[in-house]
Amino acid sequence: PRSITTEAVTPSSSMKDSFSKYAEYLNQFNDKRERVVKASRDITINSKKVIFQVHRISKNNKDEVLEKAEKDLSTVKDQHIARLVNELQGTDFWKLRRAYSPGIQEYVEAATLCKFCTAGTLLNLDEINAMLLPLSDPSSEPLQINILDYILGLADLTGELMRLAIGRISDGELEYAEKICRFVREIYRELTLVAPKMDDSSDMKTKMDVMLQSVMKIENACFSVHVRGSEYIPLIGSDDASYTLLGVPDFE
Amino acid sequence: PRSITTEAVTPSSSMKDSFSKYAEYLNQFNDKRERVVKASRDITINSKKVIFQVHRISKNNKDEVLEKAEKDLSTVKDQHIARLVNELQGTDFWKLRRAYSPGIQEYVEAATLCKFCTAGTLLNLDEINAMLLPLSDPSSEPLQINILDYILGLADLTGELMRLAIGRISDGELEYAEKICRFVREIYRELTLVAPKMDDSSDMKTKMDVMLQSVMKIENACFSVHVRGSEYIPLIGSDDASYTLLGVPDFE
Amino acid sequence: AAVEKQFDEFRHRLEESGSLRDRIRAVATEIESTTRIMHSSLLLIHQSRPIPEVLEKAKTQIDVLKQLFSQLGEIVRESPGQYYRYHGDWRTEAQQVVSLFGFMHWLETGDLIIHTEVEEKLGLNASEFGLDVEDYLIGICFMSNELPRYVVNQVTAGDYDCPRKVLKFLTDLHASFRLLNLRNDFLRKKFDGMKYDLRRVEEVYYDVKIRGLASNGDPKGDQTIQET
Amino acid sequence: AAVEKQFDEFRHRLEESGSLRDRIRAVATEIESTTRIMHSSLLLIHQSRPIPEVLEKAKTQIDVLKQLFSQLGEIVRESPGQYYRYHGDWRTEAQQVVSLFGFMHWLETGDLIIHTEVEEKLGLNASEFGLDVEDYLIGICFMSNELPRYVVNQVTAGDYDCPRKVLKFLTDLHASFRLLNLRNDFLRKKFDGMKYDLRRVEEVYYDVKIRGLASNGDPKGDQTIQET
Amino acid sequence: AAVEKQFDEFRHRLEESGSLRDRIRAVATEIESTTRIMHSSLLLIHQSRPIPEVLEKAKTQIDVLKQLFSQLGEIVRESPGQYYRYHGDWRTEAQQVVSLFGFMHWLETGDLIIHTEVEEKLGLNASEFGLDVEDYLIGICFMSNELPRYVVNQVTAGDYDCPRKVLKFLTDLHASFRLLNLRNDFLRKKFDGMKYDLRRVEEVYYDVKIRGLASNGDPKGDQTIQET
Amino acid sequence: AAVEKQFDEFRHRLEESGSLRDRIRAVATEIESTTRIMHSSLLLIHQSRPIPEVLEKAKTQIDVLKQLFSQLGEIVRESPGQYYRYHGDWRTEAQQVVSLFGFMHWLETGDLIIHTEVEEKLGLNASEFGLDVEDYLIGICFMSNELPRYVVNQVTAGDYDCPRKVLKFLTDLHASFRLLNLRNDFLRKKFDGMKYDLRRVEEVYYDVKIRGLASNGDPKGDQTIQET
Amino acid sequence: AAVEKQFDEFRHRLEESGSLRDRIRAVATEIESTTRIMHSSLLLIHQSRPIPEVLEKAKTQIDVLKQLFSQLGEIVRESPGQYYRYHGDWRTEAQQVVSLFGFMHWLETGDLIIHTEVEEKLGLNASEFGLDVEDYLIGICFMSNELPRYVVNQVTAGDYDCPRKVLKFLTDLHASFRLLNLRNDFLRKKFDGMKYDLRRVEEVYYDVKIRGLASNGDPKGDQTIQET
Amino acid sequence: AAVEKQFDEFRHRLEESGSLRDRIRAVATEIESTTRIMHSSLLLIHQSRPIPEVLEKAKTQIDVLKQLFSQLGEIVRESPGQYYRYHGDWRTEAQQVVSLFGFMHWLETGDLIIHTEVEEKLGLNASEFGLDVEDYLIGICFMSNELPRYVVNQVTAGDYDCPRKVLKFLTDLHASFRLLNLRNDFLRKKFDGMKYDLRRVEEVYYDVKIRGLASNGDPKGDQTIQET
Ligand SMILES: [Mn+2]
Ligand SMILES: [Mn+2]
Repeated sequence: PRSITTEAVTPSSSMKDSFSKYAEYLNQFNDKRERVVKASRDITINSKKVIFQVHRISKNNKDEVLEKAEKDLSTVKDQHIARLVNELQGTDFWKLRRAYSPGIQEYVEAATLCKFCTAGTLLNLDEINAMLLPLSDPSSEPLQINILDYILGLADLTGELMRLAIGRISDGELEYAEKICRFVREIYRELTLVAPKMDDSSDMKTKMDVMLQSVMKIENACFSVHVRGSEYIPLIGSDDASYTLLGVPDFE
Repeated sequence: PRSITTEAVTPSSSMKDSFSKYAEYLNQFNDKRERVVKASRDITINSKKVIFQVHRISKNNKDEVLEKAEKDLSTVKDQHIARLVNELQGTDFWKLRRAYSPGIQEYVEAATLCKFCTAGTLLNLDEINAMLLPLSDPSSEPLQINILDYILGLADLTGELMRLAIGRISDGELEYAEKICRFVREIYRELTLVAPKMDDSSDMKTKMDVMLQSVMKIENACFSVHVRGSEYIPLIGSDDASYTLLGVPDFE
Repeated sequence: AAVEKQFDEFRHRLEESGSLRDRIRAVATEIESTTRIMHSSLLLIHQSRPIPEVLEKAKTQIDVLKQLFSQLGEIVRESPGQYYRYHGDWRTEAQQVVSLFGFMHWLETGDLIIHTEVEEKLGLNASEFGLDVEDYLIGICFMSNELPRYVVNQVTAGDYDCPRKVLKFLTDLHASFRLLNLRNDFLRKKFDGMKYDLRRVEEVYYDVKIRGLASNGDPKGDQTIQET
Repeated sequence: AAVEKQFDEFRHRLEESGSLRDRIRAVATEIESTTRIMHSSLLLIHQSRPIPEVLEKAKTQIDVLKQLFSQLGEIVRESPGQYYRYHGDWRTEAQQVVSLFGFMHWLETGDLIIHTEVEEKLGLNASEFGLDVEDYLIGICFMSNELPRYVVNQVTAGDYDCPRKVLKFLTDLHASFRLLNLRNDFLRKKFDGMKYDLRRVEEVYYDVKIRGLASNGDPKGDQTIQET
Repeated sequence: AAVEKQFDEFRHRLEESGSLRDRIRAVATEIESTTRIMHSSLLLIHQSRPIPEVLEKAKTQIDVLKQLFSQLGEIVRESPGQYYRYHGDWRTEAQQVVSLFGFMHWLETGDLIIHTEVEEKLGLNASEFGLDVEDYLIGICFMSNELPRYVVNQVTAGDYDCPRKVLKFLTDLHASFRLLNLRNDFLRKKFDGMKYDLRRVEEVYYDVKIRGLASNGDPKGDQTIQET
Repeated sequence: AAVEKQFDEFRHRLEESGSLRDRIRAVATEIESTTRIMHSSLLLIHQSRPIPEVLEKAKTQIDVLKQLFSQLGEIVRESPGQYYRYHGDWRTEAQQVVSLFGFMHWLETGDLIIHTEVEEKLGLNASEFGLDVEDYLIGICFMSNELPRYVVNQVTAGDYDCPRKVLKFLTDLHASFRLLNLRNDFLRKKFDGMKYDLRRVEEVYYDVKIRGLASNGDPKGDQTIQET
Repeated sequence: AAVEKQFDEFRHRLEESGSLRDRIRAVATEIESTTRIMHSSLLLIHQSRPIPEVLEKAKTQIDVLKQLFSQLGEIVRESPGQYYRYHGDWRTEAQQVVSLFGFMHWLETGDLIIHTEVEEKLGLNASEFGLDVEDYLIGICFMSNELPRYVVNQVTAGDYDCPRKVLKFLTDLHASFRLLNLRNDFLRKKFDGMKYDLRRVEEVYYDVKIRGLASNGDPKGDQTIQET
Repeated sequence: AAVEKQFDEFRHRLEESGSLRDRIRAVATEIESTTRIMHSSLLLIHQSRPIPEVLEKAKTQIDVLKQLFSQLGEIVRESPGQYYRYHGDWRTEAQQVVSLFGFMHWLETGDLIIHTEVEEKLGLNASEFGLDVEDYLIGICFMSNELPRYVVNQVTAGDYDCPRKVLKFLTDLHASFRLLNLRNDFLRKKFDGMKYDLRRVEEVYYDVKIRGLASNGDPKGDQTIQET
């Protein structure tokens, strides 16, 4: 019996040629995306471990704890970020940004936290990027963390600094906490002007709200130590003027 | 100067011992979860490729297309599901279910689709699970796909069958489409009684709605072919009774 | 002060990229408005105006588009390696361009416009500022959505050979798409829609066929589409 | 028919697991209600009732809980290898039990109850039906939340030695938790809360100290908590 | 003591109403599960099984439902004047029952089941424990949603007279609903949805009619819809 | 005192605007209910009742609407220059009125009702209390949504000339809308929907044409759409 | 005709219950506005105005409320046995009334207002139109939320005996609530919140005590909370 | 032709209002960016920089804002009587301006900025282009949200008199707002939030007072809040 429909189930060869090119392109690209996602997950999980290591500091073990954290951090860089760099070699970094952005943000969070604890300063984007340079093949354009991921990581940093500040107050390191407070306030203030200019500012808006909460938590903790400390002198009348509530003469 | 706070930054040794055990447990467990997630992603992406391969069938290339699909499917099993089995060896399969469930569901979708196309029947859970048995070390409990993941995969299968049916009608294989229609209707009907009993039935409720949409899309397509075909005889008055609209005498 | 300096620089750079984006959006809006005019001209095809006349009118916009894409390319090249950062701001418009060019090309030649042909018509250079492959494919799906309507209106106007030609073309196109492993949900959804276009064209072809209206009853192996 | 048979079996199995879940929920509800009674008894500690009296009353519920967990274990064991399938249905209750046992244990001994001790008290057997480690840890965080309130009320009632003891304990506990690499967001959030408990207890300790009310001004190296 | 006494009484009353609600939910769950079985049987209608056979199977559940509603009524009557306090706990199920009974009744008689007929079939007594009017109306809307699918499948199976009958029925039903002044609530939304059912059935009737498949075979000038 | 005085005044003003809004909402609700009745009458057109009869019934509501809009205008004029402050409270209703008037006008004359004609029928005065242009356009889009249904039902009832007329009207209307530069808003979305109405009417015209049912009976070479 | 008759009746009944609900909402709005005025007067307590003066002003609204509840009762009684059908429309307001009456009663007498006392003050008759027990309990929880603020402000104003009294009251209230078996619902959530009120009051009492500000001036060994 | 003419005119009018809106949005964006700079300067107040220095820096933006609002006014006046048509496009920005001006005014004078003062500072003229009352009120609520943080940081920096002053201000402000009859809208929600600001400031004042840190140094019997 006849059939009405066309029998041409195989497309014309020129069309087929074009489409096998498209198909190959899509296959390779999707595979690469998968590898990038996996590298990003590894960067995230190992950066989180570095952050936890930092939270293990107390008054008397700073050096050893931070030394280990820095070591772990460079392992993250050398092992996992290196993998990412390798994958992205030669592609437009922006095309796969959504696939690796979470890992990079967490790495920024860990790296800036370490730096603040060791040096008391903000690790600049240029400094981080300089550290990444050796990972790239000199012949192709090196992977550089973009402003957006750096800022998003920084926004999360303030949450970790809040935890650090509460811990430091418990350990009697009030000045350390106040230093964190000033630092976080400064970051917050700077970001108020930068946040609305981000590519996707709605995410950042939420992060700004959370950041303000963190700032206020530190401020409230400092307030509380302050008013409580005020009772010391009138009641005890000690002549030991350095006897503040949770004095930390050994900080720095 | 004295400090009021305790200096005991190191916990008492017995407490520390317990907690290092907890810490080790959590570290190992989280690492395992990461590896399971990655295996699951690989299973997903490769099962999706199998599904696309199946959609490449047309009236004249069924055997070769399906042969390749089946081959690819067993590669998914031997390479990626085997990895999963290896990771899960000896752990409670339910503990990490959320980490591997997406991959398993996609695999079920691919496997049942292949089976329907080759044999016209539903691949049973027991049959799939029997195929997985050789992957497990005989000494430990073998990984078996649970009912829930099987049913969730089956629910997605109906979407693929809908695509297949529309394609078959285009290719003139009306009977094939009607066969799919009956098959999908049966699955839908069976699932109406099963769905509300699922562990998390809210997810399933959405899938049931989508499934009904798929059933109706096939029914509408069959309806449309039917009413259009009805015009043939009165107008042409041909004596060739087998000359139906999109007759597919060569199907089966 | 170091902190302040860094953030000053950030603000500066973000403002720069913000203004870049504004300029991109401005060009994209013009592209959009040009494609609307082009589409408007092409719509007359559904009222059975002669193809050459319709195409001629639509083609007057090609140079405008070429010009706009050249502007777009220049803007994007100011920020090297960041094509995909701003991609989302013009991709819908690019897909629409592909769809229209594809339809016009098909009307003229009966063939599918290929990726590099679109780039060429727009004066794009793949190594610097090219057309994304997925955008090309999505645009082709949009083009396919226009075909059933075209066929219906052509038959209404008495052109009974049209369904056969469109059916041949769409069958080939559909088969080609099946070679792809799609991941992107949007593209996959668009491709699913192509199945329905194909079905609709088949139905029209059938309607014409059973009434003996088709000029040539045998659709097999016919390669005469290009002859038109 | 094969399909039908399979689905019949599915329905059967799902009904089974559904009814299993119902039975688990029923036991969990009883556990919840027993822990409420226990908690209610323990609350009297905030009104400065003598510890032995309070504990005695609370302890009467331990056997009830043991009994209920034994029922739970039996039900769960009916479905081997699926502990974690139903885990979500009783974990909140288990955490609450850990919290209460931990508090009672601390009141009695000054020490942290450890994971296996909780299992023992509940008659659990880790190899068959044990206590999940995360549940244990979350329960311990809940316990920590009770301590500031306890300290405040004890000082109000004139027990000025309490802040020192609690501070020592909580400092140790906090240091121990820092050894963990937490991933689970809920547990991490709970652990963050422990920091605030610690701070509050410090504040009370400070209040007592500067007023010369603490029995022993020197908190260093004190291991006398157990002596109470 | 007055306070204590009061709280004793409260506990008592809350437990009572809590357990009442539990019992209602238990019966409602059974109703739900029975309607599912019924629905599942009715689904066979789409596979062109003979109506009597399909109905017979579905009808076996009517007695079960009657029994369950009698239980429900008894429970609710324990708490006189509080029908609407617990109404929310079974209304979805009641609407589903109406929908199914309505569909079966229509299959059998071609007529709309009326409110009192549903009550009768369920053994309800409006003065004591009746069927809420809104629930009846919502259930009828649900029934309407089933009709387009039924029509499509009937035509595919060769029953070309079905669209006309359904269209007549749905047009009347829609007109009846329009007489109501509906508030902007759930019922209104459901009723607005009925418009789409009507439109779909009109389209199917159109498809059949234009091809001369409708029973009178003559696509021209047929006015028989109005004549019925 | 300045503060106190300020807040006194604020209270006064807020109460005033609150009550104004309440009154507007009350009138809008009545408009809504009147348009429902009108719509209900017009629906009979789908059952092939004679146009004059249907229109006559619907027209009885025009005076009611005029009266209500006059009330609305008076209320709004109490607060000069604040038309757009309260606009959101009645615009949906105004759009519905446009849609119905437009449909009736088309049934009567075959032409599009124009903006000033609607204002006139409602007794509105553009300089004081007019009809917003966007509301007019949205209402026209709603009217277009009714046309495919009308065509389908007319053909079913044997009026084979209807599709050609509606297609001509809708093609022109669509072309007119294309002249507007619409922003990406609600109106644009509604207009995009009009494309589907047009396509559906083309399909019905095709169905009629290919079966030789169109008035001139000849499916070949008919160019009569353009000739009109 | 049976169908038509049925729908006529439905329309009638739905209109009736719709208008009933409107009237209930209107009264509830007035209740809400009266409780706002009452609350506003009571707020002065936080600025240390003398209790009698504050209460006197607030009490002027009691009669208004009584009047409104009497209206409410009349409306609801029009539709016997349907108290709970409309209950959701006024329950938030009723809870607010309980909260305010409870606070006033406590300020005056130091005791908890009991359920029947609220009914009495509102002129309600439990057998006809009473106060729902859950609403009473939720209202009491709202009242408890006000107490920490009251204590803080009283201490600031120099009333150091207040924390002890409030703590006693709240401890008792909390213990009473613990006797109830609450379901996992809104009331349970509100009750869980009461714990925080209690904790805050304990903290204030602690602050006062440790500084020797409590009336008996002696921070040591004071057991007077229990003695009261 | 009437239709064509009509659509020509529509295109014209829609383009006009579209471009007006674009220009308004452009100015609003600049206002937003200016208020950000202002806000950023004001944030230094939390780091205990001297008030005059902080204010001076912030004030440099006032003229910029005045200038921008003058532009805004000019644009809006082009379209008389349509203030509220475009109001939504700049109201968030206006609220933010009110909030900042209110905070600065309070820092300078201790008083609430009143509505006309804001208009004056912005060079607005109520009769032509004024500040909407609701925007003013919402802005004041935003300002209130800043106060608790300010008080906490001032106390930390050693200014113990600040809580008393802020509490006085906020209590008065809250009382003023209570006089308004707010609808259940955005403003009402913002106002409800003010209660939490008030409560937090009360707590800070309490903390300072109970430790004898308040200016008069005497924690007992101080009634000076009321005396002001
Ligand atoms: Mn983090
Ligand atoms: Mn799928």
